[in-house]
Amino acid sequence: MLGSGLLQGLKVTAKNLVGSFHDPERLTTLEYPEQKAKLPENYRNFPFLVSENATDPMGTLRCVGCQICEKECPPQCIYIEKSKDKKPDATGKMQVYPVVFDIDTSVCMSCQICVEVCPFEAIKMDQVFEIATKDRFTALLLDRNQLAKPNSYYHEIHPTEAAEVDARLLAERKAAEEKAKAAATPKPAVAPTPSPTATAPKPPEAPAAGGTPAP
Amino acid sequence: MIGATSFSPLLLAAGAGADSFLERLPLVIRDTVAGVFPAPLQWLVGSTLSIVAIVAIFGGIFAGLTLVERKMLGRIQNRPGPNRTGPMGLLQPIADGIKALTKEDIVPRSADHLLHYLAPVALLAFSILTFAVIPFGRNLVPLELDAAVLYFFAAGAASELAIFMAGWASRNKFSLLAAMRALAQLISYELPLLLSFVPIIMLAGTLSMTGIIDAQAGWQLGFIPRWYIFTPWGFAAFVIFLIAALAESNRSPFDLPEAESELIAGHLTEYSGFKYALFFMAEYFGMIALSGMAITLFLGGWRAPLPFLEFIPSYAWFGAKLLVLLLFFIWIRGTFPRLRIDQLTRLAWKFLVPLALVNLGTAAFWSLTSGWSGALQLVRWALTIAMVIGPFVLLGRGLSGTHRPRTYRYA
Amino acid sequence: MTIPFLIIAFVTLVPAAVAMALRNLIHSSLLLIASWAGIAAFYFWAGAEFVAFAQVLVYVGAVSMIVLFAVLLTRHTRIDAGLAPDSIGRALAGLLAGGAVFGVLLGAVLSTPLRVGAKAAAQVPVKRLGLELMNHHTIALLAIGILLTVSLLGAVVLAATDSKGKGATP
Amino acid sequence: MSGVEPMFPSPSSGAHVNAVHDPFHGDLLEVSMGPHHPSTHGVFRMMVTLDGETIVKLKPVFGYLHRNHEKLGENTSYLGSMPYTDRLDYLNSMTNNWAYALAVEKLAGQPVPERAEYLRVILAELTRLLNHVCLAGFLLQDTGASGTPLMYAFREREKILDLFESLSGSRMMCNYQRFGGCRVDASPEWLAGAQTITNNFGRFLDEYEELITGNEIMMARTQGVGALTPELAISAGITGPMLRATGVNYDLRKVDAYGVYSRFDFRVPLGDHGDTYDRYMIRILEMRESIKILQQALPALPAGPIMDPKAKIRGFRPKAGEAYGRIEGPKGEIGFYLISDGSPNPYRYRVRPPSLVNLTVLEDMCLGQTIADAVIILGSVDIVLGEVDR
Amino acid sequence: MMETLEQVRDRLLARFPGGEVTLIANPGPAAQHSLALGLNQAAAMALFLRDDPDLRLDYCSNVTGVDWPEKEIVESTKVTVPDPAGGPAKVVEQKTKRIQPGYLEVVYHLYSMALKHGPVIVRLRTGNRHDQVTVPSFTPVWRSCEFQEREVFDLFGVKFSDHPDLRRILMWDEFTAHPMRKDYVEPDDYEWEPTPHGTVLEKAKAHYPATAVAAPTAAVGAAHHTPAAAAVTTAAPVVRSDTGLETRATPAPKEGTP
Repeated sequence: MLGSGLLQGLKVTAKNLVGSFHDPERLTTLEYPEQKAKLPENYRNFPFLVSENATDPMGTLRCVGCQICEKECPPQCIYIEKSKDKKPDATGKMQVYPVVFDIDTSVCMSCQICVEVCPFEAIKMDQVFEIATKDRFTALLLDRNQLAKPNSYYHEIHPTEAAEVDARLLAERKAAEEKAKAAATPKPAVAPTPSPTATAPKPPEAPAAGGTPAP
Repeated sequence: MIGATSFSPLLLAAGAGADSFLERLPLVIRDTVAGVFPAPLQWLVGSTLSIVAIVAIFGGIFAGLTLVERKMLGRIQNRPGPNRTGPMGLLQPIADGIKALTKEDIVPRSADHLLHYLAPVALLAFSILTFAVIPFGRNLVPLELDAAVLYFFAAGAASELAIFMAGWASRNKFSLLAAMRALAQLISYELPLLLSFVPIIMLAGTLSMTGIIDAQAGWQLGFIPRWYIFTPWGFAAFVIFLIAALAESNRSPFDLPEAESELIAGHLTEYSGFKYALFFMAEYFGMIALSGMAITLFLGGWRAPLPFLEFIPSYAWFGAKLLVLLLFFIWIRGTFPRLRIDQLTRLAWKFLVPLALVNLGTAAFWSLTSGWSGALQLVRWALTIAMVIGPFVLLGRGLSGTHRPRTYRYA
Repeated sequence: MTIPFLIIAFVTLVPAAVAMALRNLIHSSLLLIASWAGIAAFYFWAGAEFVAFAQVLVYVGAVSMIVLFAVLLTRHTRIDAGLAPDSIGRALAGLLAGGAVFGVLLGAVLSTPLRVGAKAAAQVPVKRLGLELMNHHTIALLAIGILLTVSLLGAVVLAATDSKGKGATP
Repeated sequence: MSGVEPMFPSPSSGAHVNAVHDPFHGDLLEVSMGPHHPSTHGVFRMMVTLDGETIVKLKPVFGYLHRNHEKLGENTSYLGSMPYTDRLDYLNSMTNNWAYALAVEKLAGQPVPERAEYLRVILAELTRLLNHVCLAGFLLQDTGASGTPLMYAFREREKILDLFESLSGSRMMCNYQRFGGCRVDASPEWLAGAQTITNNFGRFLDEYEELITGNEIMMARTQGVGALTPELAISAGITGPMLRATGVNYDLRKVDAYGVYSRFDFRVPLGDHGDTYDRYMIRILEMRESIKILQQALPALPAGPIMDPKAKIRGFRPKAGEAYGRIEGPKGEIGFYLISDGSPNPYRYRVRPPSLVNLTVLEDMCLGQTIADAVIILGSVDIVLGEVDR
Repeated sequence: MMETLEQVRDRLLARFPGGEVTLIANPGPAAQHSLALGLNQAAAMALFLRDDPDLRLDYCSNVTGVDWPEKEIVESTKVTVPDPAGGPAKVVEQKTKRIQPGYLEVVYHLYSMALKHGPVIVRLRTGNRHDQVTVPSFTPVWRSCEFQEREVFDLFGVKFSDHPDLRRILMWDEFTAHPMRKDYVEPDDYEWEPTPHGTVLEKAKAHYPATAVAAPTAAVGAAHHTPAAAAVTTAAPVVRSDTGLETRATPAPKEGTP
């Protein structure tokens, strides 16, 4: 019959109209400023630099300025200048640190390749998305101080991932300690003792010496 | 609302609740206001009072309607609709009004300035003129005309002129295309609109609105009101009238003149600011007027549907029926896609006009056989229903042609 | 001669005159439609409501569309055809023709016995109008009906052949 | 050069005609629809020459979103181009990633573990659901239904996008596949979420079909509009649902049987008339087939690594050579043709865009139709300008 | 299923004695070898590939342009040089420098929808990279090449004879260069982005006269920058002031554009 398809259509819209008053499935709007959406744990926005603790962020940056992320970043939005001198990092090993570490958030597309290629777990993806500014140039160029956030914050936003990273760092520091202890003890005994074959750590490895990461 | 010049006492005695205080309220207001002025001016004051009342009340209904439409469309689409301005979005119409007023009114340099300015004014004028004859309540008949129905459609017919002026004056390709489409659509739907209520004139025997409403007085079998919609030919005429009314007021399946997806905003492309709001208001006034007409012709005007509900004042019934019809218009807008211009005109000429003509025959048969009673009554009903359904199915098959949901093979 | 009659006469005649003078065809056709509305107002003033509504419905509603379409289909919406230089002969011919028509009209108006000052015509209800038409003037009514249907069918046939005649798309 | 007589000449070649007075039709009106037009799905322009309402000539003009994606590919490493493939057809980032990963794996002969193959099939079918739901919504929006079908479609699409966000971190820019596997493993909660969404999707489709498919106005507006013959479709290289709507049985998931598609049984719907209604219905039926695949793949997801242990993230240098990898994307065959000369950057990085090739026959379909049909025909071709302009 | 590429080449040679068909090996693991067709009979050969009952390659999936610029190939060949003093023949490395002439190449990937078999890859090579750049168009044979060949013409500059509508498809018509060629130099006055690396900054500074940099016009309020970031971007907003934008050299409109 000619009108039957039209009547079916009217029935569906009527069902949705009535449904929107009682069935949550049929009223899906989230009124943003009052109700905030619960972000999934893997959500990623712009990167941030991980520092061991919150008290002295610049001092305990994990980043050693190896510039791997600068080379690998597709839109080339990271800019690093290394320091001339060295300073002890979390494990006591003397490491170079970045004097200038800029990320141009107007160019960065938060693709997290820098997180993937960073061997020191120094850069992670943040979950802050309310970062609109009026200034078009300098406010979008985040420098070292604006990027650094403590490891505790990292545990807040990515709990499971942070736990894995800390476990791995701890294991590596323990392995490096044994190697350092093993290398230190045989000095008095001349006979060369077979150095314990530590598992092949990741290439530029920082031997751990104390300084357990703040929980 | 009570400037009725020839105030016939017949009206007063008709309904039981006729003399309740609320019923006579409009008359009391008119007499008190007119009483202040000297005698010769009283008629003039009465008329201006009814004009002011119509424009105020229906301006308010227009504002409310824009909000109701957006909220109902929102709810159909699983979203709450405007709720930021005012408690439940109630101040949204005011916000829209202010926005329309403050928006810059851009007139393209190559436009025909005089016509560009006149188009919205003419369209709004003609659509407000049609409110002069609609009986809103027992004592709320603005103008008692003998040929009121003809006046209504005469005033409505000139709106095509205004839309053409808008389309032509904007000097814009899309507006020109839209003006051509609008003319084709309005002219081809004028015929089914007029033809659909001719049987009612035939049965009611008069062209005046109050006459038609009186013809629909009384109840069958105690509780079914004697409205024309409850007769088979009346229902068919009502459906044709609604489809044609949708097309006349450029509403949903027929909003071709301002089809967003093809002609951007059609003949309204070059309008902005308050002129655009005027076009918008004219469209809504047209829709309200046509629904008022449908109520008067088919749903018994301001009559109560059940005898024991007589105590509710008549204009409340008119408002309720108006609300139901307007919600139905919005419901249709939320559901159907748009027709193409040639399908639209084919629907008018090959489907609605023949159906309306056949409906004339059915109504004639219905009025001739009004004398039958008892068993013949059933035969009469059956025959009329057959005379309505038959052509509908035949013409329907011709119209839909090869359009049928298809089955698909799988590889 | 009451004031409303003068106003209506003014509303009818002036747009017609201005329409002739304008260059823009669309403007002049709209003014023509305005003068038709003036005629409808005249019927209203004379008390013949039914005829006034019919006039508005038919002329302002439908015939105006035909006029506008005719103007659109002929491509020049502005009269840009050069006017021939005005010579005495053409002016004389114009005056002569105008004078002759005016003479005939004036004669007809003066010869008919107008009862000036008669009381306003009674309000004729539409029902009596309808009965009058169907009893005494049925033949005329049916003739007009047939004429209109024939013209409608003619238009449909013309339109149909036109689309078939379009033949091969480019 | 021997002039070969073309079997399917392109209808009215040459630049667009300006409004001329045609003796038979009278004035032709040349209208430019776009690049700023409400229904061109992005920055796309159609120079349409009209006789009244029927279209006499239609020249698509695009290139407004051209970023020279392929030159970028040549100046960035293989891994660096992966996030850029999200921006090709920005509605289906997972299938773009998979096509690029497949091509690079073919170039370097890189094996992929079982679990990753299953994950890729699951995510590709979810993306197909996304894309077809989007099309169904936009097509109805073009025919004039004021937003209602589009909102129902987007309500379902959001659920799937939330799945992608909780897995890869971003709703539409997933950057999820790597050469030799996937980046993040799917947690059990994620799999449970995917299972419920797949089960409910069938109910949504039934309600959607009840609203649209039987609708007389929709049938009148789309049946017989923009018909395409199978021979022209094959010669013009049309792929995807648009091709299958003309009745040609060519679905890369069956033809190439890449990934682990050969382990699932699903059917390929075929149309008969190749018009807009068929293209719409084929996509609805393909959604039902994708649900069937998902319901087979989700429980059968094997345990194991999601990344081939020997796959290198940095310093990835495939041996010199070339490879062309292609998959059945929601819009058609999306392929990547890579020539490598042993350096970390590809020597030539070419994307085979289904949207651009499907546009070749836009003019053939639109000739003789009205301007309202041209809008729907463009909608049913389902183009995304990111992919057309690259 | 499908005959090997060698069989196809032999049948082509048999069918078109005048034409040249050479097999190009693909060293990579994908092992997708290709056929290079001579330009004189290419269109006829393509027709044969499409209509041959065994092949029926009726679907041209992908048309790609590749730019091979002049390359200096250094071959070190081991040559045994007899020692004039009669000693043992010494094996000496001889480096012969050879300039391989550059050419533009168009690669077609052909599939068969009827018989559902895999790619036959066909390559057409132009004479050189500047004047002999004409190649027979395959659009009359497969309609799918129409837009893709226009793109190769637009981005590489390969002219296709017999193409129905050879115009630029992505760039605007007045654009003269071919961006995908290896030796394409992008104009340095395009919309300038203050990327921190400043590589673009140096190029832009070199473009603008030194005076513009020295006297920082206050258009963008350069004064209040924090010193830390200033080192990198101070010059940026100055150069990027509104006047900077105006000097962007829009491509000069040619008289009498077609």
